[in-house]
Formats: sequence, structure tokens, C-alpha cells
Amino acid sequence: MEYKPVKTFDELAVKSLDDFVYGIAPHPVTAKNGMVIGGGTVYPEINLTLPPMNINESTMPEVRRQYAEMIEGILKRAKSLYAPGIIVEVELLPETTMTPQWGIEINKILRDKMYEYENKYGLKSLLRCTPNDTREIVRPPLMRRGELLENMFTTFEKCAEDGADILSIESTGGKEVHDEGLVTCDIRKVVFALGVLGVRDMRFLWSRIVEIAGRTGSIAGGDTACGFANTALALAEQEMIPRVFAAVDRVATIPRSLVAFEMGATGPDKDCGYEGPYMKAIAGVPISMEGKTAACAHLSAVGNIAACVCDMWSNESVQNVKLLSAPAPVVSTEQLIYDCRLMNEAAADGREFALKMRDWLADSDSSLDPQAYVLRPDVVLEISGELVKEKDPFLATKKAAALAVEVIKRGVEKGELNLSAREKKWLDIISSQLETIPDDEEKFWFELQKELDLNKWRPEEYDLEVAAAKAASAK
Amino acid sequence: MEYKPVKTFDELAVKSLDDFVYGIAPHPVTAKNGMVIGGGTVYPEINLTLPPMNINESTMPEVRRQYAEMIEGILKRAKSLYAPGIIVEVELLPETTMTPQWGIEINKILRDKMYEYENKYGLKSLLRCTPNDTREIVRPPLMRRGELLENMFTTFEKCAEDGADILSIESTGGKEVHDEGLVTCDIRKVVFALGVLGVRDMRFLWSRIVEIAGRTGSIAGGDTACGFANTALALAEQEMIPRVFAAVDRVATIPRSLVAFEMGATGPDKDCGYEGPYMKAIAGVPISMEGKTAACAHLSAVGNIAACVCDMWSNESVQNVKLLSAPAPVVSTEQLIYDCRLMNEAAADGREFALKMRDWLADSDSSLDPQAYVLRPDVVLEISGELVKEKDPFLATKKAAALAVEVIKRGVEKGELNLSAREKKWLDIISSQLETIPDDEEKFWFELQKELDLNKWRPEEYDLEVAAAKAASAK
Amino acid sequence: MAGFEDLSQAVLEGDEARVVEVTKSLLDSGVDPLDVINKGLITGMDRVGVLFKNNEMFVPEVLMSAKAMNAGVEVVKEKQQAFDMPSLGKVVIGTVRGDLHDIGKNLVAMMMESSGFTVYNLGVDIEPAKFVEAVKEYRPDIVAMSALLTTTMMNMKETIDALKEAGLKDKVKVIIGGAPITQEFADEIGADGYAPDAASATELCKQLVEGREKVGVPA
Amino acid sequence: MAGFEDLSQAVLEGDEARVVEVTKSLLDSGVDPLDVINKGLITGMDRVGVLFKNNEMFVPEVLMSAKAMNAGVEVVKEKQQAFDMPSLGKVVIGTVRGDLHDIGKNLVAMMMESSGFTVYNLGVDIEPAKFVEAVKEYRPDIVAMSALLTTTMMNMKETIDALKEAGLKDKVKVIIGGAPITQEFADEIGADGYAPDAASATELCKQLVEGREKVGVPA
Ligand SMILES: [Zn+2]
Ligand SMILES: [Zn+2]
Ligand SMILES: [Zn+2]
Repeated sequence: MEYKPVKTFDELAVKSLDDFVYGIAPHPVTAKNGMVIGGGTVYPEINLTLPPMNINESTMPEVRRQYAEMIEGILKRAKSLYAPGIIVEVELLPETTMTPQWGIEINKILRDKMYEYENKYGLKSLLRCTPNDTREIVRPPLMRRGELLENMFTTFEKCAEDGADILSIESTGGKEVHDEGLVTCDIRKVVFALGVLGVRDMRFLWSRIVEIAGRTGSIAGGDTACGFANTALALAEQEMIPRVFAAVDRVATIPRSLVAFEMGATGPDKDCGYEGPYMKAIAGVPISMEGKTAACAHLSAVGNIAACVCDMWSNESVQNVKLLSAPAPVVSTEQLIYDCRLMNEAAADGREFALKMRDWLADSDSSLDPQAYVLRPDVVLEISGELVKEKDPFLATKKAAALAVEVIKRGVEKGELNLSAREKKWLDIISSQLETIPDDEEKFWFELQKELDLNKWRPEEYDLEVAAAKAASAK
Repeated sequence: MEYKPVKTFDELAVKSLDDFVYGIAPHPVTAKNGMVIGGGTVYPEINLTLPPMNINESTMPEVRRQYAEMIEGILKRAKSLYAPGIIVEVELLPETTMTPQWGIEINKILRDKMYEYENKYGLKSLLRCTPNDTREIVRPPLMRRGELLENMFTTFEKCAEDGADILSIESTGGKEVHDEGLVTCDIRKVVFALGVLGVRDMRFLWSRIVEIAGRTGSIAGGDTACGFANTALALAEQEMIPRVFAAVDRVATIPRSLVAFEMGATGPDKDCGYEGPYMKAIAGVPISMEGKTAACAHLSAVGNIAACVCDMWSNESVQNVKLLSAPAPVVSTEQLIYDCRLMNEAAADGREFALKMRDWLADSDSSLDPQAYVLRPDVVLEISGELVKEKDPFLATKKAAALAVEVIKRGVEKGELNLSAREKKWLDIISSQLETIPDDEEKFWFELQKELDLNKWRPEEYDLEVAAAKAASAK
Repeated sequence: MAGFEDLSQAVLEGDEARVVEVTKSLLDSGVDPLDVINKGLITGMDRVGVLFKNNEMFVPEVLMSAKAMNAGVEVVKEKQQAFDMPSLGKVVIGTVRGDLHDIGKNLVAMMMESSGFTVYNLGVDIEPAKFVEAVKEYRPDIVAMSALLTTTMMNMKETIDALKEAGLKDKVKVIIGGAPITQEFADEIGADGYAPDAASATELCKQLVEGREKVGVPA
Repeated sequence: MAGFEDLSQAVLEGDEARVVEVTKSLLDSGVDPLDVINKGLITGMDRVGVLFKNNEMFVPEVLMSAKAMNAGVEVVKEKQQAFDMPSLGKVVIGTVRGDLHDIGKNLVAMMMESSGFTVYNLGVDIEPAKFVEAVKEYRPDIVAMSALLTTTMMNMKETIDALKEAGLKDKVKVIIGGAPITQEFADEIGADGYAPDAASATELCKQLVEGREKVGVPA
């Protein structure tokens, strides 16, 4: 079966650098309660999760208590600080996705309390529900069939019916191959994982999610390359792999993450995709981003620049552990609200000042790390402009990686980006690896399958045939 | 014995609103390693403390391990993020102040690692050592004698000798009376606690700390009204007391906290004094401040505005607990560094833009809470200008409280500050309480002593005589 | 003529003079003193409790209401010598060994008193043995402990253990509070309850005394 | 003539061709094969280990060095059939039940192999019983477990308990790691060690095998 895109992006949605700013998206999204994302205001998006504990039938009462406590604390703080509105994201865990009943209960606990605060105190809020991509729990995973998949879709559907405003996922199609590519810094495997496997899987997945959203009246948000480029980011922060590799990997995720919008999603894109600015530039959708205020969830080199064109500002994820002041979700809520206040205050002074703030956020990070450099608004528009010329997502992925290398090299030459010698060396290694990738997807698959561990994933789940490989190895 | 101020402040150090901005202080402070505070750059100040645990001989190995782990994580992150410099504050706990040997060891673990990072990687850093005011551990406390006091001074002295760059304290003279004043919202007791007891105690204490700093070559930082106005702030956040009372209390702490500088301290003032901007305006000293990024330690209504004239930016205090990404002190370090980057980036664009950033920080909070309103740079200069006209600290304290009420009332009238009806009511209550305070300090003491619980504190420790009271009550 | 509603409103407003006036007028017109207390004064304080719990009253306002109510009770007592104000129960409260932070603890004590509990405030830095002694002496329904420091919260367990050893743990309910305290910690050390703030602490005490077994409670 | 220093440098640079060339030339000129291994190849990998630990080499670079070293070892083996590369010890590694995150665990396995350990990588989502089985089968010096989720970390204790029950806990050292793991947690569940990252994990294994009692270790 074919999963055909319903939209293609032939030109940039953001027409000029002066139109590329936080709080404003070319295609704002309006929720049922009237909140508009990308319509001028940056909203906080607070994510909450359980402290270390087991999840099973016997601990479910405690699980419910935890979520009830967290949402009450968050909303109370948002009310005290006069938040103009707030988005709450619940990333369901594997257990609470696999047993839809549990995820549905949690979703309801949160949504009901949010309705209560909206009705009682006028605090507007939206719930983003992000089921876990539980398909990866069996290895090699079944991507398009089986109980795990059906339970995941049930969770989506019932949570949406119960009032989840925005549906999102961090899908994992191609992750097994990408992991291998990361550890060995093999850009060939990375391009294949993202541009072939990721794209094919997201087309399948998002045709269904968009359909569920349409039927239930919720919003199809987006799908970040979290399991991919954020793994690279984390490895780079631990100095396990070069930062330039992580930067190139990030840019290479663009065609993959764009698939959600080609299949009909509208945004707001999910927080943990640092490729978000590219989504906004190309598809015009509002985006959630995360940076310094998500340091509780992961350290990064893009703490400020991540904010510069965001429409929502997130803490990524925080456990319900007690800090000196309050539980961590309440602490994150407060921090996000103040961050948003500052951005919105500058914007209220006029577009020129929003652009100033944007540039300070960008310039304060962009010279220090290639992962920050590729998020510069001008760089985003430049690379995006090249990518919309390329129709084929596999070729676009290869092109994205090549453009990233090129832009980073130029940045170093122009003195806009500082790179150590050992980082620079890797730009050449990546370049020469990229040159070995053929332009024919079938041919590439034929070449690569010999190098891949097929015990970890199933080509047929991506409409790929292994026969050729077997024939080849039988020669 | 008299403890005479060595300086008086007859006029404002900050001459105009356009000179009142973050990163720049009238009297910058230069440390031994060349770092300049208040000379143009805002630096992060990271505070670190132990997770929940007992501190005794048998747990000291674990205590050492904790501090060693924290400082390594902090410095490593600061280095990875290319911090231009960093200040580390250790607030010693009661146990590690009462047993000077322990505090000294901790101080040395931190300082040695900081030297190592400076020598190896060029990461400049300063250590602020803040012994605990352990005098309050016996009730009623001995303020000017006894083993607790001597051990506290020993801790100061030895830590300074071992390289602590900045000495600070959150002194508690008058706290017992202030606590009573807060719970009952009695501004008379508050003014007495701050303007009489606090001032007298700080004169005694700071004559000694300044002397130690001079002898050891370290910097006498400052002394916040943390135990006073931050308790009020916390009670107001919990909606236990009116926010206007907390705001008035804050302004009333100015003459008390100024004593450190009258006695010869030079700043940087300590982070947890939200009265810091007043110190900078009047004494010209650089100040450390804390706001949204200290939400881990306490929630507040001044998350952004607190930053608008800071010279260092702090997380207040964070325990060594593990978050999803990293231990909490590392998380705070990252957040502070990004906050500072943004402020410094805007300032690098020119003074006009630093002022824009300052105003956005201020305006984003100031209309929402009276505690934020009294931190507006223009309000700070206005009130400070009035206070330098008053030589007597008791009268200045009374005047400060009255000015705060006046300014808040005017702010409400001008539509610059939103206050609920139940908050407004308290402005009048405070006003009429203030009017009952006589201008004669002795007379006030005579009046008040009947209402005070003398089992909790000792008047003679503040050079006050109770005989009059006894005589009076015997009548 | 002013009625119970006026009296309860005067308590709510903390208007001491008016409380005294209305109480006198009710008694003078022959209303049963117990009704004055229950339908007027205590009803007023109950309304205060609800507002405080909902963050609609400040602590000093609650204290003024309590003071006004007490003035009313005094008037009743003057009229009827034998009268004793009913107590909701007895609470022994203190901060644990090593902890000097009494503002939160005092707040809780005040709120409990305002709500009708008899409170024995032991003060700060209370040794486990002292808690045990106080339980023997005052025979409270509840022992309330607070700690502000993560280094002192560990001493709560010691106190509970001391109560156990003295055979008193089953005769009282132990509740704890303070900035670093969590429900998990309370469960871990065997406390009977935890309250995150002064309003909830009072609420919690009410629940605990309602739930207590009448038999076996020291009286 | 190229010497040990050249060989070790070629390993450090991950220059496989050069390693093969220098190894051959050393052997041809009559150098003792054990010296080629110890003074050339292993010395090179030891330098790699130090640089990696200090964040001065990336993982793919370490892997290239390991590959280059192995190529050198192969050359030695060709010359001297009976030769066996010395192993630092045996490690059984896997993620615990319920945990599918293998990238970190694979990194650790790779780094250990590069450092000279013999590694049995069981994969992901490993039941306690499977760990026990692997210990019986491979008789490792060390069992290494990882978990990325706070919900799965609890299964580490189960695995340790299963090893105890099978009477194997004293015969191996158990080490754990993963994002949510702390030293405190390791102590709590009775693990013998904890490592915060791949470099430290390898380091920790070296310390543990050096410290093991020679008697009683299954071989
Ligand atoms: Zn994510
Ligand atoms: Zn403080
Ligand atoms: Zn502090």
C-alpha cells in the first residue's frame, strides 16, 4: 500500500528573514478554546513525568496521584503568575501506551483539571498528548501491524476523544540503523535511516494520526527526530562523537520530520525537535522549542538560539521530584513563564525589537557550536531554500547533510564559528563519506544491506525487499 | 562598645536612570585573579548544597565526595559552555560552620578544583564563602560572644586564608522579632527588627568581617536580608500574608542591608537580597541577584525584574539531586550561563540595547506584583534618593516603609500596577500602623518591649536596656 | 435584632467590638449560650477556615478572626461561669532536634488554635525524649513535627522511633511538615500524615481526630 | 627502521595500513612477537584509553584504533599460529528487563572490547534469569547492566537478587550504568560499582579485575 503525501512544499512559507521571528508563524493554529499558536504570543509548554517508580496494576493508584499532584501544582503556579495560557504535554510512557486504559486515565486526569482551571479562573490551556512509540519494544520491531501498534493507535484515539488538543509522537522508524550510524559516525547509515526508513515509516504513521485527529477534532501536531538527532546531541555533549557530526545529523533530519506536515499535520511541532525552525521556514507551521529551560532534561549547546523563532517554549521533560522550593514541574512552569514574558515584552515594543531579541538569542550561541550555527535564522532560510527544490526525500536528506557540511565550513572560514582542529577534521571525513552515496535509492539499499544488522529491524516493514541482498550475498 | 560606620552615603552612586543597568556598577570590584565584577560583564554565580543527609563525623567522607562531585560537574559544564568566568558560592550549613574544620575542608575542596580549572583550561572563577549565622542555634541567642560566634569567625578567617575570594553572610540579628512581625503583619515590629536590631547587629558583625577580609586579602561581599524579606516573600507566595506587606518589608530592609557597606564591605552583594538594586543605587557596589533561574530554591514574583540591574546572576541554592539530564547543580550552571550570554549579547550591541533589555525584564513583571513594582529601576532610584537624605537608620527604615506604601499606592492609581481589593486594603492598614511609630528610637523601644517575647532574644546583645521596661511594667 | 448570621459575619471580619456587642445582645435576649457559640462564633470560624484553605484570607486576618471569636467566648464565659469552650483535640507541636526554624511551625500552631484545637507549642530544637515527655504529660491526640532543613528532617524518624519505644506511637497520630518533606518521606518513616502547608495541616488534624478510635485514646 | 613508538602512534591514529606495515617489518627484523604486542599495539591502545578518558578522542576514532590494533594482532597470529591475544577479563553486558535502549550499552561494550576485555553482549531487555544463565555459561569477571528509564532501573535489583539466589553474586562483580543511575542507587541495590559514562565504565572494569581475588574466580 502507498501512503501518499497530501501536501508538498515547493517554496518557503517564511518569505524573508524579517518575517522569521518567535511568536509568529505563517500558518497559525487555532484550538477549540480559541487559543492561537503562532499568532503573536509565545506560550509556555510544560512537560511532566513520573519520578523513578514501577508502573503496574498495583502502583496505578500512586501513578494517578502523581499526575493529579503535578497538574494541580502546574496550573496553580500558572494562575499565580498570570500566564496568558499554557500548554501541558504528557509524554506517555511505554507502559501507559501499551495498556491504553492507563494512558487514557492519565490523559483524563490532566484534561479535567485543565478544564476546571479554565472554567474557574479563566486560565486557558491545551493538552498535548504524546503516546510512546512502543513498536520498538520488540526487536526486530513490527512497524505496521501487531498488538503494540493497535494499542498505540487506541491510545491516540481515545485520548483525543477525551479532549487531548494536540497529538504528537516521537516516532522511531529507522532508529536501529541510525544508532549504528551514530556510534561509528557513518553518515551513509544516517542518511539511509532518516531519508529512506524514517520517511517511509512516518508516511505510514502520519496518514493514520492525521485521520484520527480529523475524526476527533484534535490537532495533528508533529513528530520530532528526537530518537535520532537528540541522541546525537547527547553523545556530542558527552564528547563521544564530534559536534559537527551531530550538527550534520540534525540538518539531515529535515526531510524526515517534514513528512508529518506533508501528510497533513498542521503543528504546533513538538518541542524536542531542534529541526523545528526548518519546519516553520518550509511548512509555515508554528513550533514548540526547548533550550536552556529544558536543561533539566538534557544539556545542550543551543540553550538560547533554540528560542529565537519558537512559538511555544518548553522544558522537554521533568520528573516529579522535590526541589528546595517546590516539585520540579512547578519550578519548570515558573521558569518557562518568565522566559515567555521576556520574549513577549520585547515583541510588544515592535517587530524591530522582536528581531533584536531574536538575533541576541541566536548570536549568543551561534559562534560557539556547529549545532547552534545551523539554527541561525539566516542559515535556516538558506538551507531550507535549497531543500524545497528537491522533491525526493532521500535525495533531500543527502543534500541536507551536504549543505550542512558546506555551511559549517563556510562559517568557520568567515570566522563566524569556532571549531577545534579535531572537529574540523571530521567535516572532511563526512564530506567524503557523503560522496560515496549513490543518487539511486534502490542502488543505495542494495549496497548498504550487506553492512546492516538485519536481526535488529525488518526491511519488509518499510516496503523494502531483501531478496536482492540475499541473491547478492549468494553470488 | 561602639561599632562606627566607616562610610556614609549622602547621595546616590548611580547618577541617572541611564546609568542604572546590568553588568555595570559605579564601583566595580576586582578580584585577585583579575576578574572584574560590575565592569561590563554579567557573570553566573552558582550555588551548590548537599542533598538530604545527616552531617557528622561518620558521614563526612560522603560530604566531601558530594562537594567534589558537584564542583567538578559545575566547572566541567562551565568550561564546555565557554563561560567567561564563574562565581561559585558555598553556603556552609550550621554543622559545617560550627565545626570549622569541616567548613574549611569543603572550602578547600572547592577552591582547589577551581584553581585547577583556571590553570589547566583558563576558566576563571571566584569562590564566595558564606558561613551560616549559627548564633541563632541557641535560643535566646548570644549575638556578640560565645563559642558559636567564635567558631563562625574562625570559619570565615580560615576559609579566607585558604583562598575564598568573597566573604558573605545572611545575618540574623533581629530575626526573632521580625518573624513575629511577619506572621501578624505588624509593621511596627518589622521596623524595630530591621531598623534597630538588624542595624546594630550588622554593625558589630561587619566590623569584624571587614577586618578579616582586609587581613586575608579577600573581598567583603555583603549581607542579605534573606531571613527577613525572603521569608516574607515566601509567605506571600503561599498567600499567607499580603504581597504588599512583603513589598513594604523588602524596602524596609534597605537601611539594614546597607550597613555592610557602611562598615567597609565593597560587594559584590549576595544573591538572595532582592534589596540589591537599592545597594547598587546608593552604595554603587556590584550586586548578585537571583530570579527565575533560582526557582529551584524559591518561587517568586520577580523572576525577570530581579535581573535588570544585576552584575552576577545566581540560582540561589540547589541540592545535589539527579535530574533527568544531570545533577541539579550542573543544570543550574547551564541555565545561568545562557541567561548571562543573552544579557551580555544585548549589551554588546550598545548601551541603548542593554537599557532596552533592562526595561523588558522590568516591565514584564512590574505590573503584576507589588514586590516586582518596587524593583523597577526608576522606583529604586526614586526611593533611594529619599533615603540618602536620612542619616539615622531607624528613621530611614520607617521612612522606607512609608515610601514603599506611597509608591505602591501611586502605581495603582496610575494603572501601572494591578492589585486585588484585599491587597489594597492592607496598604491602608500598614499606613496607619506606621503612623503610630514614634521618631524617637528609645521611646519606640520603651513602647514596644511590653509586646515582645523576651524569651526568644536578648536585648543586651543589641546594647538595649530592659530595665526601663521592667520598671514600666512594675508601675 | 442582630442574629447568628451577624455574629458569624463579625467573626469573619475580625471585628472584635462587634462580636462582643452581638454576643452580649444575643445572650441578653435569652439565646442559649451553646447556640451562641456553635451557631454564631464557631460557624464564623468555620467560614474563616474555608476561606483560608482557598487562599482567600491571609494569616493575620485569620488571627484577627480568632481573636474576635475568643472575645465572644469570654463574654459567654462571664455570663456562664461553668462554661468551657469545646476543644477539637489536643496537639503537641515542635520543630525537631537541630531545627531552629519556627516561623512555619508557629503559623501552623496559630492556625490550629484558631480552628479550635488545644495546642502545646514546645518550641524549636526539640529532642525526641522531650516529645515523648510531652505526650506523657499532655496526652495529645496528635504530635506535629516540622523541619525546614534536609539535614534535620532525618531526626523526625528518631522521634517516631522514640515514641514507639515508649509504647506511645499507637496512642497518638504523628504528622509532619516543612519545606523538604514529602508524602513519600512521611510513609517511609511511619508518620500518620503529611501536610504541605498550614491550611492543610489544620485540615489534616481535623480528619485525624474525626477518624480516631474513641476507645484507647488517652483523655 | 620503524619501532614500537611508530607502531603505537599508528594505532593511536587508527591507521590500519601503517599498523600492518610496521608490525610486519618489526616481526621480519626478528623482534619478539610478544614485544610487538605489548610495547607496540597495546601501548598504542593504552594511549587511546587515556585520551578517550580525557575527552580528547571520539568514539569512532577509538573504534578505528581498535580496528587497527586488531589488524596488527592478526599479522602476529599469522606469523605465530599458537599465539592468543591476552584478555583483560570477561564481561557479560546487557540492558535490563523492559529496557530497549542499547546505544549506550553498545558504546560501553565497544569501548571495553577496544580496551582488551572479552565482551559477551546479551542485547536488550534481558531477564534476570538470562543474566544468571550467561554467568553460568561464560563465567565472566564482571556483569554490566544498563537502564535508561527510571521505570526499568528497578529491575537491576531483581537481577542482582537472582544472581544471589543462584549463589553467583560473590563470583562476579556487578556494575551498573545509565542516565538515571547514581552511586547511591548502586549502593542501595548492592551493585559493586557504578560508572557515569563509557570511559569510566572501562576504567572501573580495569580496577575491578585488578582488585579481584585470584582465588575463587571462575576461569
Ligand atoms: Zn523528545
Ligand atoms: Zn538566602
Ligand atoms: Zn543564597
